[in-house]
Amino acid sequence: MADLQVNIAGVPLKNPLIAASGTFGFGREYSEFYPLSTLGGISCKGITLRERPGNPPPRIAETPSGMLNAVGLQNPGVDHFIERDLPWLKTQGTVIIANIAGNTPEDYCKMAEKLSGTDVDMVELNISCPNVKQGGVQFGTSCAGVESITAAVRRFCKKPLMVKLSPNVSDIGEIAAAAEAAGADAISMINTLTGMRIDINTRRPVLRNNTGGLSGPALLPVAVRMVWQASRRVKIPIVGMGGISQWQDAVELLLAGASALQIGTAFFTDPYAPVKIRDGLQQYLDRNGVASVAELTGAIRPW
Amino acid sequence: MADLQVNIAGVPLKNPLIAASGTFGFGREYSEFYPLSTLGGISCKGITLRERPGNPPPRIAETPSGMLNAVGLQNPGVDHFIERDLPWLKTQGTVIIANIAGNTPEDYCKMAEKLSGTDVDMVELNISCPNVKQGGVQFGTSCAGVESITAAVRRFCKKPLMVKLSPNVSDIGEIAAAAEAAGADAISMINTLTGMRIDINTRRPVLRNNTGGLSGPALLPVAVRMVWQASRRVKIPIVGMGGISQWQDAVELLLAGASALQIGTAFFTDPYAPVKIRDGLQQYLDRNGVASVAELTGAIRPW
Amino acid sequence: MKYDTMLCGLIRKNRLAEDIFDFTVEAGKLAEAACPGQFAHIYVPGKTLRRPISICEIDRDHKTLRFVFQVRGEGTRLLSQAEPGDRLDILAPLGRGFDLGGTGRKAVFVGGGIGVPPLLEAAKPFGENAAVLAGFRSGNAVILKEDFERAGNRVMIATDDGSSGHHGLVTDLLAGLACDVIFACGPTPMLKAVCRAAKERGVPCQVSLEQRMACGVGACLGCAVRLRRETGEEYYGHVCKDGPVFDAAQVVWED
Amino acid sequence: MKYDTMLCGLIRKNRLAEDIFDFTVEAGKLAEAACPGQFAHIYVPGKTLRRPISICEIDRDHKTLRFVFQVRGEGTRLLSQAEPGDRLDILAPLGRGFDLGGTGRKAVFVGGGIGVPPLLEAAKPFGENAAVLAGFRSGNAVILKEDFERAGNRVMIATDDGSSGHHGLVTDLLAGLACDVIFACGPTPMLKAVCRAAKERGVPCQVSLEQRMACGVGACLGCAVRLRRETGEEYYGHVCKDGPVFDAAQVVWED
Ligand SMILES: Cc1cc2nc3c(=O)[nH]c(=O)nc-3n(C[C@H](O)[C@H](O)[C@H](O)COP(=O)(O)OP(=O)(O)OC[C@H]3O[C@@H](n4cnc5c(N)ncnc54)[C@H](O)[C@@H]3O)c2cc1C
Ligand SMILES: Cc1cc2nc3c(=O)[nH]c(=O)nc-3n(C[C@H](O)[C@H](O)[C@H](O)COP(=O)(O)OP(=O)(O)OC[C@H]3O[C@@H](n4cnc5c(N)ncnc54)[C@H](O)[C@@H]3O)c2cc1C
Ligand SMILES: Cc1cc2nc3c(=O)[nH]c(=O)nc-3n(C[C@H](O)[C@H](O)[C@H](O)COP(=O)(O)O)c2cc1C
Ligand SMILES: Cc1cc2nc3c(=O)[nH]c(=O)nc-3n(C[C@H](O)[C@H](O)[C@H](O)COP(=O)(O)O)c2cc1C
Ligand code: FES
Ligand code: FES
Repeated sequence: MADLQVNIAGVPLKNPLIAASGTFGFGREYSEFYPLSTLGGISCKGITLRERPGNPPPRIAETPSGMLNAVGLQNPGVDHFIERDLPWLKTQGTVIIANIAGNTPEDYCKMAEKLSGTDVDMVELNISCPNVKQGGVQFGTSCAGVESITAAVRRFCKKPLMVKLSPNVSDIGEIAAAAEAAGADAISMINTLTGMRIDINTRRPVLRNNTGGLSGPALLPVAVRMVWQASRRVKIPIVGMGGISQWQDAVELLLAGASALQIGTAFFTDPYAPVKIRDGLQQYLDRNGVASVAELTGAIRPW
Repeated sequence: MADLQVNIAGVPLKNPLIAASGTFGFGREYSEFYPLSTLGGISCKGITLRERPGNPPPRIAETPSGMLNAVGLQNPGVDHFIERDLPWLKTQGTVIIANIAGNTPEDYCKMAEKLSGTDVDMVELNISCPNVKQGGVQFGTSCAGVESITAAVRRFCKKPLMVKLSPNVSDIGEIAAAAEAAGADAISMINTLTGMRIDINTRRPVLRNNTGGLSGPALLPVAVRMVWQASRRVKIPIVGMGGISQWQDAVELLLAGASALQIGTAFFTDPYAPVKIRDGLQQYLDRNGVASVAELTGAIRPW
Repeated sequence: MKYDTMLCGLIRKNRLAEDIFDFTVEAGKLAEAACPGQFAHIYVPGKTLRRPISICEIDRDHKTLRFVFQVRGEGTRLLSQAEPGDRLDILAPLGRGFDLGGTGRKAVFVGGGIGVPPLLEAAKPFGENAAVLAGFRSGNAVILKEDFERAGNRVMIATDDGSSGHHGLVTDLLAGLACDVIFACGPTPMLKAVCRAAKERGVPCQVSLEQRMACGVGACLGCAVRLRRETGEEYYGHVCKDGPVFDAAQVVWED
Repeated sequence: MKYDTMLCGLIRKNRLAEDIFDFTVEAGKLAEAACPGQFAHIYVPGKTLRRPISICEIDRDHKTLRFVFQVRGEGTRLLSQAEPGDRLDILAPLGRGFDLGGTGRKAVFVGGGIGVPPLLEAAKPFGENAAVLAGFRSGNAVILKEDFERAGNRVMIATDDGSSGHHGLVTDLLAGLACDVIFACGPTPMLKAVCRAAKERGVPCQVSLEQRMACGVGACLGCAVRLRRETGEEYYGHVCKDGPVFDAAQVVWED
């Protein structure tokens, strides 16, 4: 049997499949389906320094082979996470990643500092959330922004630091390089692409936030392209995501350069998606005589 | 019966449905299905100063609710277009738009000059083709690039000038404003978003060009969002496109701010798509007592 | 088991009205676990998001669930094309259903259009203690009348065009109807009116709400609904986990 | 009419091998216009791109077309689920088929696997003047043998595993076979070998090629194939419009 273990910035994962931030809450709901130890890791719902109510509804819209969300980072705040969610999560036998978002660099730094004192396994810097007015994506769409926020947080973060990139940029390679230069231990990509739907009867945007983030299969070709472009610019590991819904998609992102993967929207279509993807991946490796999933990383043969 | 006529930069179109550049060749193939006068206009296959062989195959890949192409601007060159294609096209009873692409600003200017001496109805500046090595998209992803190329061509172009924007940018509103400031008479958007697929058996990118442009329904929410963002920044008309496959999609893009539409990938799914979309639009207007399709433009009621 | 997915065989399919379909599926343990007012999240091939549909009836003996749904868009249209023998991928039972309390109380069930089916399983145990007020566009849109009657409920119909029952709003029928508790499901304006009436009379009222959903289980925080705590503080709860049935006093009506 | 779309009723469906399906559809004017070697572009619900499938047989009397296809991916898998009575959205007839020339000549048809079906309609008029060399993985993958024989063609089978006919390459069967013209369809290595053989013998050879397609009619320039003009100059032609059948001498084999 091929080895599914991977290592991201010193953190060993039993398999490369991580639940994507915001699609898996803090794990409790999906633990009804299977032990969370089935997963390589969990990236928790994006947390902020203080509790956030989130955006007014509707927050969800469907699109061809995808969906939009504008949840707006509804979350109970970092302290609540550390006290109430993390202890339970840490008993689940999987790697726990804290996904943090802030309005200001100071917010990010304070959270990183607080989390450094916990037994969270990794910190994921969400500088790419398109659904909040302040902060979020504004840091993520310029090299200078990415570099400064990453460098700032780096100083406070004693945990492996993963920077999550936005796809709403012209040159993702450049952005990835900026994150690496500023001290990121890993990159995760891609967050959602900003989109919009309009109800043609009411002439209102379907989402109360007007725009939202596109995720799901529609995004896959963009994710594959961006992971490939980024992987040619950085040496740090890339955690790939965006539209993975079947094991074949997972293989594509690995070949493009990802060392591990996050699964998001696929949970909504099928709560068992990561289990099926893990099994499919295992069989693919075995069938092709690949000893370890890590061998797929970047094994694309570009023309 | 509601009025389907629209006017783009002084050019009257009998209906807002234009065939998108590159998906309709120079019209001959689709004229087997219905008279080309069925369409409001035709944006011809992108032409360059000199003949181009295009990229090696494969040039096409499928993606969830979309496709990638990397045709690479195969075309017979502007002179051939003017001598062999345009005369026939001009007898078809529809508006003819020349879509031009260049390696250098000089190329663009020369073509604009040549076309100014013909009876083409409009020039569409393709500064956003992601599938060619030189030129193309590089002009389209920065404000400075868009502004300089638009201003340069403007001086040589005696025809209404439409600038076609790339979605591979962080802030489309800013790019649209740059095109307007530099003298564009209209904007068309969006071109394809760069994507990639990998054959997991050969580990080769499906496209020989490695990456290609994503089009089709998957793109619709991005197009709606971008048209909306651009329409809030410019006064010149916007020709919207990206993923329109049914009349409802057309209504969304009009509400978002488009004055006319282009249909591309939908031809491949159904050659009769524009006829069905036109009829659906007509019925929607009549059913809702809207006197003219122009009333839909920008009639979104954002939250 | 709280909830799970299952491939459920479609065993009966009926068309109750022009655009309203009635499905009964073999649901095994999902049927055993289900309570009135809960819902199912149904996979539609080709769609990224499942479609939430309330459980209309639960047959614990035969381990079946019944769903009655209206074709509103592409997803429900595709769903309506399923045929007996096909298998539906169903995630259920989800959410918090009706808190029925003592069925010796006089209960009024108010349903509007496709809001009527979610009330059936809840009304049944009340037998003749339940008055079911059901509003529809017109007489040919009336559904489930006999089903409620078979359970002993007293059914009163209202239609917008007067072609069946009372000519007017279903909430008109509330006037002068004594009751200890109200259960309601239907369009927002109707629910608002019902809540107002309940408040005036000082009777408890439970309403079943709708919101666009992604996960259906409480993980994505997509299906937000504005709620009020007893302290008066407002916050966003979630239809799929905290509801779909809410105490009317909790709900902050947004527009 | 050159080509058009039509909703074609599926009237016969057979499974010829594990993963090979045989569809006959009512195609009206499309069948009347079709020539051997042309193809159809078939819409698959839910897919953005149609799937190109060669016309295997044309029945002008009954106005039907026959397609034989292999399940290779998601699109052909979905297509294989169509049942008699369903209607397929077909765009046809497309491209340039075989230029048969005089059917009194000795013709050899060389097909590999799913490259065999496109040869049937072309081989029929040659009757006993046609030798059909058909290669397959193994005996249980052999298809259409009787169909060619019914037309009077002489059929020789080769299989990779020797479980039927010649144990080896189908092109081995060319050795010592006199002929005036060769028609071939199959995997690229086979086509290359056939072209080489044809060139050595100085006989004309036509090959049917595949390429990923979008429009299918010549508008999008997606299905490029490298060709050589008589002047030696190379350029990209298009499988859907200039082909799918090309004169072997024109084709520049890329890898
Ligand atoms: C808890 C709950 C119970 C429901 N019970 C029933 C029922 O028993 N019978 C019934 O006919 N309908 C019921 N609905 C409404 C039903 O979910 C929608 O009509 C259906 O999702 C529409 O899908 P569509 O693809 O046809 O429409 P589309 O408009 O194409 O759907 C697009 C997206 O919007 C969502 N959506 C659209 N309308 C609604 C809505 N009213 N509520 C929630 N999501 C929506 C869809 O789920 C999908 O994600 C219920 C909704 C909820 C939340
Ligand atoms: C002119 C022509 C005639 C053909 N005739 C036949 C036939 O008679 N019988 C038969 O079984 N097959 C035939 N093919 C091949 C057939 O088109 C592909 O097997 C089919 O498109 C695969 O689709 P899929 O969705 O199953 O595979 P996927 O791999 O999921 O398809 C993904 C995309 O790639 C395209 N694609 C994949 N493989 C091919 C291929 N070999 N050729 C062209 N496009 C491809 C698909 O059309 C689709 O756009 C023909 C191809 C061409 C070009
Ligand atoms: C409902 C929803 C909520 C999300 N919330 C967050 C979040 O809080 N933090 C974050 O970094 N990404 C968030 N994301 C983005 C996902 O983590 C992921 O990057 C994106 O959905 C693409 O992956 P997918 O196509 O597999 O869903 C959210 C996505 C969805 C659909
Ligand atoms: C095969 C193909 C070729 C294209 N060629 C061109 C081109 O030459 N010039 C151009 O401006 N856009 C070109 N485009 C982009 C389309 O004009 C259009 O912007 C894009 O496809 C989005 O619209 P759609 O989703 O309706 O196809 C091409 C698109 C496709 C699919
Ligand atoms: S739908 Fe995900 S929380 Fe309710
Ligand atoms: S598929 Fe469009 S040119 Fe051949």
